[in-house]
Order: sequence, then C-alpha cells, then structure tokens
Amino acid sequence: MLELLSWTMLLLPLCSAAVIQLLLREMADTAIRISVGSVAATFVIALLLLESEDRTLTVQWANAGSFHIEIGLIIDDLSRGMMIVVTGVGLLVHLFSLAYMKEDEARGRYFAGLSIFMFSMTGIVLASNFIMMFIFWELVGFSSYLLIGHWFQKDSAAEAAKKAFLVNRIGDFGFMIGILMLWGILGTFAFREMAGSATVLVDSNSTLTGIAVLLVFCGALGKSAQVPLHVWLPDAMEGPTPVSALIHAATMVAAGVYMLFRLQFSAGIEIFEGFAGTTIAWVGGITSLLAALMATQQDDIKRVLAYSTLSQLGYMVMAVGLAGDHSGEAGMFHLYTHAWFKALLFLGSGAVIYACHHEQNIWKMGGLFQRMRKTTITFAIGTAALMAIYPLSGFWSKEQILEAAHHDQPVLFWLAIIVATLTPFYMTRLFIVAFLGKSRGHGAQEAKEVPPIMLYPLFALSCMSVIAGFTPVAEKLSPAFHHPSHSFSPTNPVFLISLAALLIGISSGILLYRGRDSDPLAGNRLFKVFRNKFYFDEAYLVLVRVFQNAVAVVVHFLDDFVIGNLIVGGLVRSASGVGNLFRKLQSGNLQGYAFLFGAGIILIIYLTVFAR
Amino acid sequence: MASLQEYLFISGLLFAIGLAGVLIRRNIIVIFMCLELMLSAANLTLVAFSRFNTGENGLPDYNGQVLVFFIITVAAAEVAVGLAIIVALYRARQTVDVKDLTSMRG
Amino acid sequence: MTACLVLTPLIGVIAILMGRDPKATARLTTTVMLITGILLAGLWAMGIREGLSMDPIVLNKPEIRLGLGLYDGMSVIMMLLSVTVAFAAARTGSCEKRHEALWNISLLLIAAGAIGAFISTDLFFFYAFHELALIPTFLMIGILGRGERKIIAWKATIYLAFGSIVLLAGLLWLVSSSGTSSLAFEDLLKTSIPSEDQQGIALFLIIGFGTLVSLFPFHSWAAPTYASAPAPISMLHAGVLKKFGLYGLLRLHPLVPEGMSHWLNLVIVLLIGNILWVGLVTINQKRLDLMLGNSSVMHMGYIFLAFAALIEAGSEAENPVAMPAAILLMFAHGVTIAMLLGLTDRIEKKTGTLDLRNLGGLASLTPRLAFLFGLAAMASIGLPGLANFAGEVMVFIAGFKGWQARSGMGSVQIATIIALWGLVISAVYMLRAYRKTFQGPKGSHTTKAEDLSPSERKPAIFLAFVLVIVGIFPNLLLGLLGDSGSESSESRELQPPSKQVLLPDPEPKSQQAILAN
Amino acid sequence: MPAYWLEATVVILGLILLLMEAFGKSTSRELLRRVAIGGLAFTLVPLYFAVAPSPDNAELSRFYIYDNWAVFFKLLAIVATILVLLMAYDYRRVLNQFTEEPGTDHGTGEFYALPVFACAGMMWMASARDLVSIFVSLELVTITFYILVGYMRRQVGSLEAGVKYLILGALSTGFLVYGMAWIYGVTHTTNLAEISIAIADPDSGIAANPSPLFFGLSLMLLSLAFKIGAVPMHLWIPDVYQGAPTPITAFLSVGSKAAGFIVALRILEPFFASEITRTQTTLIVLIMAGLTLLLGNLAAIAQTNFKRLLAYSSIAHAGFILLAIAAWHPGDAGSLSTHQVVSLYLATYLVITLGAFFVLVVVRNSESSDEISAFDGLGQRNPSLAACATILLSALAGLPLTAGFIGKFFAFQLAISSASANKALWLGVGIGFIGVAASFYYYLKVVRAIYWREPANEEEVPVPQISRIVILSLTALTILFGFWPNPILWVIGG
Repeated sequence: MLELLSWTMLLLPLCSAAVIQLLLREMADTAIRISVGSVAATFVIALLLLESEDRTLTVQWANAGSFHIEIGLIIDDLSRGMMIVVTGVGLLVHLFSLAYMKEDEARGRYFAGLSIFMFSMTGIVLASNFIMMFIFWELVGFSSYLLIGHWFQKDSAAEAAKKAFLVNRIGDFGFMIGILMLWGILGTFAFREMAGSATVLVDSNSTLTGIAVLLVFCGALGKSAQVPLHVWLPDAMEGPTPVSALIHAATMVAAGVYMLFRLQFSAGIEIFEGFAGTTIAWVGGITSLLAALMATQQDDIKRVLAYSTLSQLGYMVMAVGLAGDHSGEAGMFHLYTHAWFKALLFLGSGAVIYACHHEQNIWKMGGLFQRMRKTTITFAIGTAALMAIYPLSGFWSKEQILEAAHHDQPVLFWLAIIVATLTPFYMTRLFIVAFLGKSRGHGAQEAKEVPPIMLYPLFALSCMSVIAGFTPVAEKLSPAFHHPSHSFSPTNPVFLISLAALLIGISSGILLYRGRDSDPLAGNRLFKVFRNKFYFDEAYLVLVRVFQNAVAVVVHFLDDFVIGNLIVGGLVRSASGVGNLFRKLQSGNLQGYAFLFGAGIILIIYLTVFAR
Repeated sequence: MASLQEYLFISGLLFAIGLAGVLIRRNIIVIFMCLELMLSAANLTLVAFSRFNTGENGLPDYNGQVLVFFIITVAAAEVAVGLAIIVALYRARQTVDVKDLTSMRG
Repeated sequence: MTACLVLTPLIGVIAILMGRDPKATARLTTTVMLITGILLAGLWAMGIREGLSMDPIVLNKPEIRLGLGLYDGMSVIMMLLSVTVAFAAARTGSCEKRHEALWNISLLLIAAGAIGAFISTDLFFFYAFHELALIPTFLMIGILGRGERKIIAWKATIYLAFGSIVLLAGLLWLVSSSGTSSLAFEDLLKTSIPSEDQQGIALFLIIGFGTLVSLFPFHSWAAPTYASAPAPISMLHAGVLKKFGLYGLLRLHPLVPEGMSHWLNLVIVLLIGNILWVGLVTINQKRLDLMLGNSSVMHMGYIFLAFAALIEAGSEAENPVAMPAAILLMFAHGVTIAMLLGLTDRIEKKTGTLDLRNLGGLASLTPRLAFLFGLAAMASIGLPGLANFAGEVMVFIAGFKGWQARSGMGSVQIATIIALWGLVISAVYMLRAYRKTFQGPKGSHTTKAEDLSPSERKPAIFLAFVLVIVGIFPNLLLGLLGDSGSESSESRELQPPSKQVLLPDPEPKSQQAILAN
Repeated sequence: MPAYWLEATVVILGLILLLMEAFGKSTSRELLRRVAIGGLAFTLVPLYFAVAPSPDNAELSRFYIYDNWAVFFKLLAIVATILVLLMAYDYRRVLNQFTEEPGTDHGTGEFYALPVFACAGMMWMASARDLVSIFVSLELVTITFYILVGYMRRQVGSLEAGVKYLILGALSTGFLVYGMAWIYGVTHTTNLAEISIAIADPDSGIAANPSPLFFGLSLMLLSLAFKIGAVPMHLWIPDVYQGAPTPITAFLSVGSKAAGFIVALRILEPFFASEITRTQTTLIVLIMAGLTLLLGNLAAIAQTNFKRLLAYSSIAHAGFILLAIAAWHPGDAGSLSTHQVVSLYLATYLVITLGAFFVLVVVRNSESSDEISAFDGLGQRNPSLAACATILLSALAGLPLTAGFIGKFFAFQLAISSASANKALWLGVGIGFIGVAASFYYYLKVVRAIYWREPANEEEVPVPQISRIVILSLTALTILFGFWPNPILWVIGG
C-alpha cells in the first residue's frame, strides 16, 4: 500500500501533464481540473504518508552489465516534511491559478507545466540517489523554463526563461562533477549507503572531499540562486505570479538547500567540516546580504520579493554550510516556514497585481488597504512572518539560524544581523508604499477585492505562516525538525540583538517612507548601485560577449579558414595542381614523349645499377 | 679477334646513335630508320653474346642467333606496316614532320 | 533469414526501377521500411540470429562470407535505429515528380547500406555496405540540395571517400597483421595482433572511422552536408550512417586494445575539439540548419568520450558502462537529430527561410511544430526523460568509472569535466535557436505560416515517441545488449533491492565481495 | 588436344576472315563479324579441354607453357576480343565515316579480322615462356594494333594516334630487344626457367656482378611498361586512346594490357624469387607503381574528354596492379598470391571497362562527341543507361559492392601485408590511397554530368540491341562480382 501510494504520488502529476499535453490541447478547462485534481490527490497522499515508517523503494532504470542506475523513493522524516510543503503550497497555488489564469488562452499549457513541475519536485524530494536527484533537478529546471516563458511572445519573458535555464546549467555543470567525484569517494550514488563510507576516506582525502562537496554545492548555487549565479531569479519574475510563488519562492529554489541537507543528512556532517562548509556558509551569508541590499531599491513588487527570497535562501544555505550541531536542521526549518509565508507574499502580490490590472510598480500603487482589506491583512501577516516578528513562524526558524551562526561563526552572525535589519526595512518600505497612503496609479485607484477563490489560498497560507513555527506543528510537518537545545528565553543575547535589528529596520523604514511619492534614496550613489543590482548583469554581459561570443567568432573563423580552407582546400588544390603539372608533360609532341621515355629509362638504370 | 667488350661498345654506340636520331630528327621516316638502327644494335649485341658464349663443344650458343632471325623478320613486318601508316599520314596531312602531330595533348 | 533485412530495401530499389507508376514509389518506400522493421522484430522475437554456418562463402581465400546476422545487442540496436530513422525519413520531405524515383531509390540504398553494415558479421561486408550510401548522397545533394549544393556535394563525397580509404588501410593492416584466413568477426576475435602493429592499426582506424563520424579536425564536411542535403538524406546520414564509424570503433576495439590505449590522449584531445571547438562554432551559426549540423558534430564528442573511457579501461569487463553508454547515446542522438532535421525542413517549407534573423514567434502560429521541435531540442541538450539524457549520464559515469578517489584526475576524467561544460554550450546554442525561431515577436518571414498537417506530423511524432519511451525506460534497449546484465540480475534477486551497490572500484574482486555481503 | 592448337585455330580463323574479305564477292560485314565471333566463341570449348603439351615435346614445351594463368589469360583475351567485335558492330556508323569510302562499309573488312590476329597474339603471350616467343607474340599484337589504331584513315586524330603508337611502340621494341640481348648475354639462355636457375645461383658470376643483369632487366621491364601503360612509358596512352577508334581503345586497355601483365608476371617471377635480384626488382616496380598511381589519378582530375579520362584511368589501374606486383607474394593458405590478385583485378577491370566503353559508344553514336559534356542530362534522357553508367563508373572508382572494389581491396591488402617486410611499400600504399580519393572525383565528374546537368535536348538516347544486352549483362556482372568474386577465383584455380 505504502509502495503504491508513494509511486502514485510521484507519477500522478506526470500522467496529468501527459494527458493534458497529448489529449486535451483543445479542452483547457478539463485540463485544469485534471491538474488540480492530481495535485490535491498528491497532497492527500503526502498527509497519509506522514504516519508511515521509513522505507526506500527502488527499481532499476538503466543497466549496463553489472552496473545499474536506479530510480528510487526514499521515505523518511526529511522527505515527508518536504512533501507536505511541496504539495501543500502546490495545491494552494493551483487553486489560486484557477482564478489568476482564467483569461489566459494558453492556460492548458500553463497547468501542464505546473503538473510537470509538481512531478519533478516530488522526484527531487523523494530521490533515493544522486543520479535520480540530478534527473529531477534538470526536470524542475525545465519546468521552470516552461513556466517563466509562459508568455513567450514577450521578448523579456523568452529571454528570462533562457537565462534561467542557462544559469542553472552552469550550476549543474559543477553539480554533476561533484556527484561523480563523490561517487568515486563514497563508492555509491545512493543516499542510504553513504553513511559511514565517508568516515573512512574523509581524513586522507579531506581536500578532495571538500572539492567534491563544493562542486555539488554548485548545483545549489544555481538552483537556489546564490551569488554569483543568482542573476536568473529576479528575471524569472517574468513568469505568471503564482509560478513565482510556487517555484521561485517556496519550493524549487529551496531544492538546493534540501539537496545540501540531504547530503549532510546521509553522508554525515563530517564531509562539510573544513573549508567546504565554511565556503558554503560564506556564500550563503554574502548572498543574503547582497540580496537584501538590492531589495531595498527595487520598485517592482515581485522583484522586491524575489530579492527577499534570495536573501532568505542565503540564510538557509549559510545554516547548512555552518555544519554546526543542528544548524542544518535550522536551515531546513527556515525553508519550511519560509515556504509558507513567501508563497503567501507572492500570491498576495499576485492578487494585488491582478487587482491593479497587471501593474507591478509599487510607486504606482498605494492605498490598497482601503480597497482590498482582506488581501492586505494576509499580506501583512506574511510580511510580519518574514520580518520574524514574535511569535510568527519566521521568528522561530530565523532565531534558530542566528543561534547557530552565533555559535559557530560570529562574523557570519553579525552579517546575518545586518540582513535581519535590512529585511524589516525593505518590507516596511514595500508595505507602506504599496498598501498605505494614497493611490498613485490608475490601476490602484480601480482596484477592488479579488474573488474568493484567490482569497482562500491566502487565508490558508496566512494561517500556516502564523502557526507553522510552533513546536507541535513543526514537529509534525517540518522536515527533519530538531527541538532547540534550550527553550526560548527573552534574555538570550541573540534574541535581544535580533530584536534590536528588527526595531531599527522597521522604524527606519517607517521614517523614510511614510507619505512618500517617490524613493528618497534614489539619488544616492550607493543606493544606485543597489538599484542596479551591483551591476552583476552588466558584468555577465561583458563576460559572455568576450569569452563566449568573441571566442566563438574567432573559432568559427579558424574552423572555416584554417581547417576548411587552408588545410582541406589546400590539399585539394595541391592535388589538382600536381595533376596539371603532369598534364603539362603530356605535350602531344612525339619526341617529347620519346625523350621522357629515355629519361625514365636512364633514371631507372641509374637507380638499379649505379646507385645500388 | 675483337673482344666481347668491343662488340658491346660498338653495339651500344649504335643503339645510342639510333636513340639520338629518334630524339633529334624531325622527319618521321628518318625517325623510323633510326628505330631500325636500334634494332640492329640489339641484333649485334645478341650475335656477339652468342659468339662468345661458347658451350662445352666449343660451338656458339645458337639461341641468341635464333632470336636475331626473329627480330629481323619482325622488323621487316614492322617497317611494312609503319611505312604504310606514314604514307597514309602524308596523304592526309601533306607532312611527315613530328612537330605537326600535336592535335591531342594534355 | 537475416539477410532479408538488407534484401528488402534492395528489392524495393528494384521494384522502383521496374515500376512505371511514380506515385506509388513513396508509398512503396514506406512500406519497405515498415516490412523491414516488422522483419527485425519478428526475427528477434523468434530468436533467429543466423550463425556463421549458413552464410554463403563469396571468396575462399581469404575466407569471406556474406555473413549477415544479428551479431549481438549492439547490432540489433543499430538496426533498430536504422529502421526507425529510415521509416521516419521515408515519410519526410518531397520533391518534384521527375526526381521521385531517384529520391526513393537513394533513400532505400542509404538505408540498405546502413543496415547491411550494422548486421554484417564479416569485416569485408561490414566495410563494403557502408559505402553503398556514397553515390546516392552525392546525387541527392547535387540535384536537390540547398545552398551551395554542388560544392558541398563534392566536399562531402571526397571527404567521406578519403575517410573510407584510410579506414580501409587500417582494416587491411588489421587483417594481414592478424594472419587470419577468415574475415568473420568471430574468427578475427580469436587472433591476436602483435602489439607493434596495433599502434598503427589503431591510428588508421581512429582517423578513418573518425572522419566518417566527423571527429575533429576531420569534421568540416559534416555540418554543410546535413544543412544542404534534402531532409530524408540528412536524417539518414546524421542519424544513422554517421554512427557506423562509432559502431566500428566499438566493434573493433577488442582487436587492438593496446594500440587504442596508445592513442588515448589523442582521442581525448580530438573529442575535446569536437565538444569545445565545434561547440563554439555552433554558437556562432546564423542559420538553423547549419546550427543543427554543427551540433550533431559536437555531440559526437560525447560518444567518443564513452569510447575513450572504454580505451582507458582496456576492455568491456573493466568498464561495463562505457559500451552501453556509447550505444545508447548513439541511438538517442540518431533519433533526435533525425527529428530535428526533419522538422527544420518543415520550417523552411513553411516560412521559406532558415536564417535565424528572419524567424521568430513561430510558436503562436504553429504550436504543434513548436512543441515537437522543442521536444527534440530539449532531447538534444539532455533533458531527462528523453533518450539522450540516459545516454549522456551514462557516458559521464563511464568517464569517472576509472577514477580512483586517491589518484589525481586522469585524462578521461578531465575530458568528462570538459564535456560537462559542453552541456552548457549546447544549451546556449539550442535555446538561442529555439528562442529566435519560435519565441519572441514575429520575424520578417513568419508573419504567416501553417501548422503541421497530420501527415507531416506523423514521422516526428513517431520519433518523439521513441525518444520518450527510450528516455523513460532505457533498459528496453540496454536489455538487448548482453548477457552480463541478465546474469547479474539473477544473482541480485537474492538480495534486497536497496542493497545494490554502485561501486567504481576497478577491482572486480572487491566489487563481488561487496555484492556478496 | 594440345593447347598450342588453340592459337593455331585462332590464326586460321583470322586467315579465313581475311580470305573471305578479299575474295568473297560482296561478303557482308555482318557475316564477317558473325564468323569471327562464332569462331572465337567456339574456341572456348577446346580451351576447356586443352591439355599442356607433353614434356617429351621438348622443342615446344621449351617455348610454351600451359598452366592456370595461361588458361585464364587466354580466356580473358578471347572474351575481350568477342566483346570488342560486338562493340565494333555498334561503332560501324562512326567507322564508316572515316574509312576509304565515307558512308559505306567498304574497306572495313579487316577491322573485324585483325582483332582476331591480335587475340591469337595475346593468347600466345599468355603461354610464352621464352624470350623469343615472348618477343614474337608481343610483336604480333603490337603490329596488329599499329594498323587498328590508325584504321580511320580519313580522320586526323586516328592517324596521328597511329603514328604515335607506331614510333613509340617501335622505340619500346628497341629497348625490349636490347634488354633481352643483355639478359641473354648474362644468363646464356633465353628460356625463363633456365634464367630462373641461372640468377638464383649465389655462386655464379651473376651474383658477383649483377649490374649487366639489372641493366637488361630495367630495359625489358620498361618496355613492358609500355604495354601495360605504366610510368614512364605511359605517355602514348592518352593520345592514342583518344585518337583510336573506340573499340580499339577498349581492346588496348583490356586485352593488350592484360597480356602485358601476364608477360610481366612471367618475366618477373624468377627475379622476385632470387635473393640477388629481389630488392632491385621490387625497387623498380615500386617506383613505377608509385609514379603511375600518382600521375594517372592526378592528371585525370582536369580531363574533359571521356575517352581521355578513361585513358588516364587505365594508367591509374595499371598502377594499382603494379602495386600488387611490387608486393610480391607467392600466396599461402590464408591469402591470395600476386598472380591471383593481378588476375582478379584484370578480370574485374575487363568487365567494368568494357561496360564503360560500350556506354561511350552508345553516347558517341547519339551525340557525335566523346566529351564528358555529351553525357549531360543522361539521367533524364535514358534513366536505365544512366543507372548502368553510374554503376560502372562507381566500379571504376572502386566503390565497394562492385567488382571494382575487389581488385583494389586485394591489391592493397597484398601491399599492406608485405609492407611489414618492406617499409617502402607504405609509400606506395599512401600514394594509392591518394589516388583512390582523387579517382572518386574524376569518375563522379561524369556522374555529375549525367544527373546534375540539364540535357541539351530531351530526346531519348537510343541504345542498339547488342549494346543494350551487353551493357546490362556487364553491369550485372559488375555487381555480381562485387558480392561474389569467387567464380573468378575458381577459374584461376585459387
């Protein structure tokens, strides 16, 4: 039964996508029902599985002699919790999309894409070995490509989709090398068999192992959009907003964190000790800081949220990289809470955008609180959770991460505190500018409350944002939840520092942005750098132009000219040239022929008789 | 009696003269005659070898001389056919100069 | 019986020559390929593979037999590939009435040549059948090609002839050096070739087969040829015929393992040339057909990588992944590139151009075409669930199979890493092309275009179906490959499935020991 | 029946034909041709039953050898002559234009009789084992060809070809006899078997100073190179082939060449067998082979006249055969001997080349031109003829699964397997491979004309009945031998 359920959970969305794509192209509404039905079913299964025992199910996928690649499902604490997040958020996003995409002509394709995504994400979560994880890793990238490029007629959407895919490919380049190296080091792809096998080798090969882990981390770098491969995520906001909520906030981008933690969980924390873990933690920390800085100057509501997502992902990666006693678990805990409130925020922003006739600039919004109270309240709850206000879910998980950082890497702790100051700052900015004050744009003035089918998911998510962090709930639902070693106390210095950060962030936000019609910091040079995302995109553009396009032009020229023209063409020309030379000998003159006869004979006689 | 070397030298000279004639002269009939000269040089060589390759009984080895007879006969046939062709050429082209025979080349 | 597989297309040729009705030729071609496919399935199902004893001797000394048989799984898979692509090719493209007979005859001849080469059990016919395609290709490009068809036809023909000749030198040297009196593979495998000869033979084989596979730097014929040739011809060429070179290298490797390993680093440099150099050339292409042609050249590098892994290991037993990986990828690439080239031809028919600057936004006009092309494009850049991915991932595993964690990276491992970067390159050009053709606003030539009609769709859907099936269940193909798999599957039944260990351990003993625990 | 009656029969046949022509009042050419072909075909029967002359008949068996090779090359000569006579019939319209009374067939009677004499000469060459008989039979063939080449007296090209052939042929005869004289002088004998013994003796004076022997050998080999069309004696070939009547060109390129090769094999055999002479002999042959391959193939690239192209092709093929001879190999259980390879090559070459010449005759009749451009659009004007032409041309290029591949395959195999002993052979092999690549180009040039080019007019090219049957059967044989070369080996006795 368990087996059947697990496989159903994996394959149902695939069947749904296949049916929609192959059979129901013309019947969009049936297609939507199938898609929503399948995700609802998987959510139910995920709930059912919560009570099951740990199992690993495998089938052989590709055999080569004595060698096998397997497809397997691993059912344990980690994957069960992750499945709740994935299918739970997924279900709500599907429901939200029902209304959000109602007018879209290609909604059949959209829901097929969502189904493929659900399938791939389930695959990542349940993957029992690295090869299978890589398979689904690529597939989520693909479904993300499809969904970002949903409105492919727009140049910007098509470019964004391409960029997302390519940047992820770069990450996967390292990921695959890492997988292969780890295979060499640990002797297996399967997570279940990694435990223990590492400890033997880790001492003698710690550098090698470290490199392998870092290469595997490259995959997370791409998928979880860490610096310097973060550039695709903000652009990915070109996709429909529910997609941003599901894929680019709650689930897929968290896959990198999940994968790292899965490795840590299976192979043992030891392989993260040393420079590998430190590097990962620092990358996470720097990402969270840079992203938070960039978020302070974004005007597009979705982009603010996107950078905020980057920043929070940086937190999680940092936590996993710290390789402290339970820092990884803290990261996963944050992943879990973040999924709910960030999905809430994105769907909320989707509702706002929907209401404002696809207006995304916050400076053209304003005063939405009067027009759409319910949405605003849910958005406020999400904002509060993201700011980590006690006792919302974000608070608990962020506190765990800060604890861990404080314990292991004080420098990173202070970095995280800066981020904890910036987060309330930009969220306050967002909230004040978009929801309070007076309406500044045409769309905002006409906005009205969204239909109930969009509101229900918001309510459900707000509910989760509030309660998900409490221990009884988290114990049940959070992947690999770990009780904090000491219970929360108001006198804990970490708490006090973070509280101060929160207050500074909120108050400076209120002070700066209350009643403003435009950004007071826009003229500042430093903030201009933030607004321009530290010129990452421009730098990459130069890099691509010089190192790829220019080299490609040169190589193409060499290929055509040297290989094609000089060498091959030269050989052909010399052959026909020699041929023409021979033809010259054929003068038609009898005596010329006789002379050559004689010359030939003398040559041969010389060679045989005299030069012997 | 002259030695074998002397015969061979003379016949070689004859052969060379014939070849030189073929290479130098322009008139096809003269060239043809020079060719016959080369055959004669070969005949002389054969006879010389035959004469100096005495067997156990002291007689010359007649194999070579047999070949000479055949060569003479064949040469006669060759001349007959050759002259006929050259005459036909003269009729058609009014020339027997090799310089004029270069319509096909390359 | 197995000879029928080759005879059927040849009989088709004769039927077309005899026939008077030009309309029927296209249908006849399709039917012939269908019959061949059914024959193959039937023969395989009945277990008829035809041993040596029944093959007619065509020459006594040295003994040459017209040996045609399903020699092993590799032959069967290549046969499947030939039949699949040929069937789709027969349904793709069209030409003027007066060339119809020639068109179909060429197609059948190329197919027959490929099939013959893949199922020959004798070195002589293995080589000879491959050349059957040369003249038809020359004619078809010259008469019906695109662009600078005449120059390209010459270039391809002379290049391929050159490659075949170098190959012939290698084969002849191999034969004379082995001292065999029979050219059957079975007998050749029994001989041993002195190692001082192996080096030279291996070099000739690498260059000869390499030219046929468009191994860098002998690749410059390939891309223009695929771009210029009429669709079915380029489908067969890029999809099937080109694989002959790789098939040959894999087939003959056991004869000259030492010689091959002497040239391991050369092979690696060349295959990196294929992946990086040609990859960059591909990025710079401005036309869809040339881009696909170059991409096909580039992807050969991956199959060569598997071959390099095989060379490094020395024998199939040492690296059981390499050979299946290469074969699977060959199959997958063949189907993919055939599908892409077929659809490209459709794009040209519908829009009148293949210049990427003039295309754009086709997806909204021709969603089916866009879907099928996108599927094939994704397959070619290794999307999981489609056949290429399975092959590629196995190639990479094969590349690292010989790596021991304690030693530094060997050249094969470095090549594997570079090949992985090649995946990025291929994603760049493929997505760029797809983006410029199907996405974004409409281009100058794409203001109106009709979607694929049902009959135009069928071949592509058929190929897509094959890609998906093999992609999801690669074992369907890999299962054909040999007995080693089935043996171990028996032994595995004794253990719980989760205990299966994937070990890169180069010592089979310890591997068995772990398996036994 | 002793074998030498065969030659006698053929000579008598020739005489009968001449007498019929001379004295029979208004004997039709048709009848002449039928008698000639019938007579030659009849000769095949005794060829099957003939036996070698008894060794007791010392005077004859000294001159005359009757072994497998003799049978095979006699067969080749007869078959080639029959096909040439058939071709001559379809060529008659062209021939009639340029003979005594243009437009009529007066003065063309000898055209059917003389090939029979040439055939007798070739058959004799196949059996000659003495320098004397070699010389005489060779001259019988050569002198007959002098007449045949210049047969079209009213055409300048034919006459010019005749004179060139005459002068250069006579020149090579001069070299031949001079060389023979020296060999005779050194070995004291004209019999090849005795020469073989003489030069194998390591203690004789020859071993001490082999220079005169090499001098004679070089001269003799080079004049044989004239017959087989090898560098440096190839120069006559393009001009003569182009000028001669097409059936005679075909006859030269298959019959005369094949006979030249069997003589060359017979003469070379003792020299390859002897330790003293092997190195030098290999050197001579190898140099000739390499240059011939290079020149024949590369000079053919730029040709525009089909007949001239075939001339260069004939040079190139001689090069491949010479390569097999340079890689002298007596044969063993697993591989063919040089004799067998050469025979195999020549047999397949005969089939293909004659087929190509038949196609040329058909096109020449229709287009009045030997240029490659005469083939333009043949694919549309006569698809079946075009298909046959394509197959034959591919076979000439050595495409596998045609007969043309078999010969090249074994020639190269021989060369490569001997290359381990003699590294210089690799050079020959390399040049050979360049040659094959080039040959694809120039043969396909004709295929290109046939299919790519548009025809000058839409009329169908008519194919006479005889040509149709012969072309079809030769094409069929080309394919058959490509798949199944064993029958040739049966005749050789492999």
